[in-house]
Amino acid sequence: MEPEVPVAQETEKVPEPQEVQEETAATQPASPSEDSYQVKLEIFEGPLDLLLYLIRKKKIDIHDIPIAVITRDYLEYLERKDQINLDREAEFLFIAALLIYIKSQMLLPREQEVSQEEDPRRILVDRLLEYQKVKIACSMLREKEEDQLMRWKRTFLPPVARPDELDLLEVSLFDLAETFFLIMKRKERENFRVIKGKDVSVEEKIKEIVDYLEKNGQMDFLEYFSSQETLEEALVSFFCLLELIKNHVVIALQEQLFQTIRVWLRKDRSPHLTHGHSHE
Amino acid sequence: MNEQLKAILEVLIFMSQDPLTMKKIKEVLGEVPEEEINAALEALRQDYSPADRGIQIIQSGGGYIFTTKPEHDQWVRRFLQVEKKTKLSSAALETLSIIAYHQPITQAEIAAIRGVDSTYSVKTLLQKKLIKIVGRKKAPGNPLVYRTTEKFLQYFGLNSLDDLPKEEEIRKILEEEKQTVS
Amino acid sequence: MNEQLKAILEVLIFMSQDPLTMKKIKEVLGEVPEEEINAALEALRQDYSPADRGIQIIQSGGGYIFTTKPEHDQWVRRFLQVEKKTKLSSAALETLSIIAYHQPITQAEIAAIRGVDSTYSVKTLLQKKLIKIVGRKKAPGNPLVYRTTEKFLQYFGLNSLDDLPKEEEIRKILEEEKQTVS
Repeated sequence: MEPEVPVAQETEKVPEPQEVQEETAATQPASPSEDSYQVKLEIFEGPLDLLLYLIRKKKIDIHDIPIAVITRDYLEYLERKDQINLDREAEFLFIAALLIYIKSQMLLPREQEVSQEEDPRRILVDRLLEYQKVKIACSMLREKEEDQLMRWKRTFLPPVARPDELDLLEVSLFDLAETFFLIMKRKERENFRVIKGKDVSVEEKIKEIVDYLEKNGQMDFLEYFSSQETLEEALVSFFCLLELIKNHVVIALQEQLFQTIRVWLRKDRSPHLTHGHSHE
Repeated sequence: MNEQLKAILEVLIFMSQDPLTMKKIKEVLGEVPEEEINAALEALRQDYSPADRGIQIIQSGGGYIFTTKPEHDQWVRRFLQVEKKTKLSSAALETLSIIAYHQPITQAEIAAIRGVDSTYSVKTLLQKKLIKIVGRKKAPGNPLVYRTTEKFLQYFGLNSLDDLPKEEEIRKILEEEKQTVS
Repeated sequence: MNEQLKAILEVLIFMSQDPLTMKKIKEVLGEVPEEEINAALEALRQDYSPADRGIQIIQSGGGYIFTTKPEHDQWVRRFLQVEKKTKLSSAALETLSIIAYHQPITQAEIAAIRGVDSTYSVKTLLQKKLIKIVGRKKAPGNPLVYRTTEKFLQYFGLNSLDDLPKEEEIRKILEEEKQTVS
């Protein structure tokens, strides 16, 4: 094996075979054109794939591999490869070594007929049979994949009921403010001591709300509001919601006063508004 | 047939971004006998079966979902102005099918079957969420163990792992190939 | 009636996030007479009009769109609630991973790592019982300290926290790309 034989710009196509196959497989006649390996190594998914390809090409039964012929083909193929990356293709070399080992075992004179169990090819044949099953499963899965790739699903949440009805329910800023102050009163009663949390910026909060909406589609604002750690943060989040509504980034709907406020991103929002906002 | 039930199921499948499972149906509907639900689902699927329908309900990943039909792929792509969806590389598909049939499985076991190191394919599949790490094997080195995901089933339109091509089917194909060889 | 046309229109309305306008239809279909399109649209709308259907095609905002019917509104709401409960948002996942690898940890420490306030995610994770409060830290303000639960381990198929994928393992999987690309 010559590692790293740099052939200028020839990596894409394996060159035509320079030497003519002197002996075609004893078992099966193969046309010379079929024997030219116009395939690059990369298309094989590994040494077993290559081996399977060689065996099929010779139209041999896997259980009865003519080891000498296959070993020669295999090595020849590796030699044609312009560059062998030893790290990456150690597996190819390992199978090469295995083939040579099996060949030598089979050449050894035996006292008795080799029984099935002792056939040195056995280990390789078992692996090939298993691998062959994988290849067939692959082709069956590929068909299913092709069918599924041409089917389209919806990745967005479809509209609920009539959109024009929903429009009538759009929350006014007044509704929002009123709700908010009622909640604040409630929260004030609950919060005996107001812990001063970290400073929350409006920008951060807006980003958090928009991120949340982008991920979850919609938000139950009252739930979000009451999950805020401090009153200050809750205030900021409410202010942010107002800003987002004002800038037409989100739409907020409330069916009745004191009921939950549902918030969605507007489809027609201008993108720059979703990332913080700018005070002039 | 319970017409009201059928209409509601249609709504739920329509609203669902992932296949709608029986579990979710029951969570939403509460006390409705499963046979009744199944009958309504079947009637609903029939509604979408005629050739003049563009969408249909398929069973995939353990649930029901609306999809377009394969023959309209080009219209959808023209409408959305997108390219054909890309297939998995054959290395990734090979790795995935080995995991599907042999799960739970480690990287070393995958490599032993494929005959090549499969780390890159495993990475691709993890990122596409077609497989997941589910723990470790009690073996030297405690290697990570992989399984296919729900998304794997959806990707191939399989309802469960039982829908994978069976060993006998595979053997049958092998036999056929053998005959053409000899 | 052109059946093929009707099927394609159904597909386009189905895939459309906004009401599908005649302009858009023509853009996609090319040379098809408007009367034919209108006839097909009308036939399609008829298909969805019976009372046992849950969804319908309405004309809104100058185009056609699928919506649920108002009478099923409560089912839709119930479904959305169920959906919300089952999905772990990526913010929650981020928070969970930080807790898993850094436990025991406080909210302030989580926020410091994520760069955003994580109160909401922590709340979600507590509700899902994937994390628990295990006490308070001896630090100013005596903040609460969080840990993952038994349920967390079960959910991810782990025997113990030692089984979490190690940094080197993940790095190995992620780095593989560089080698194979070369």
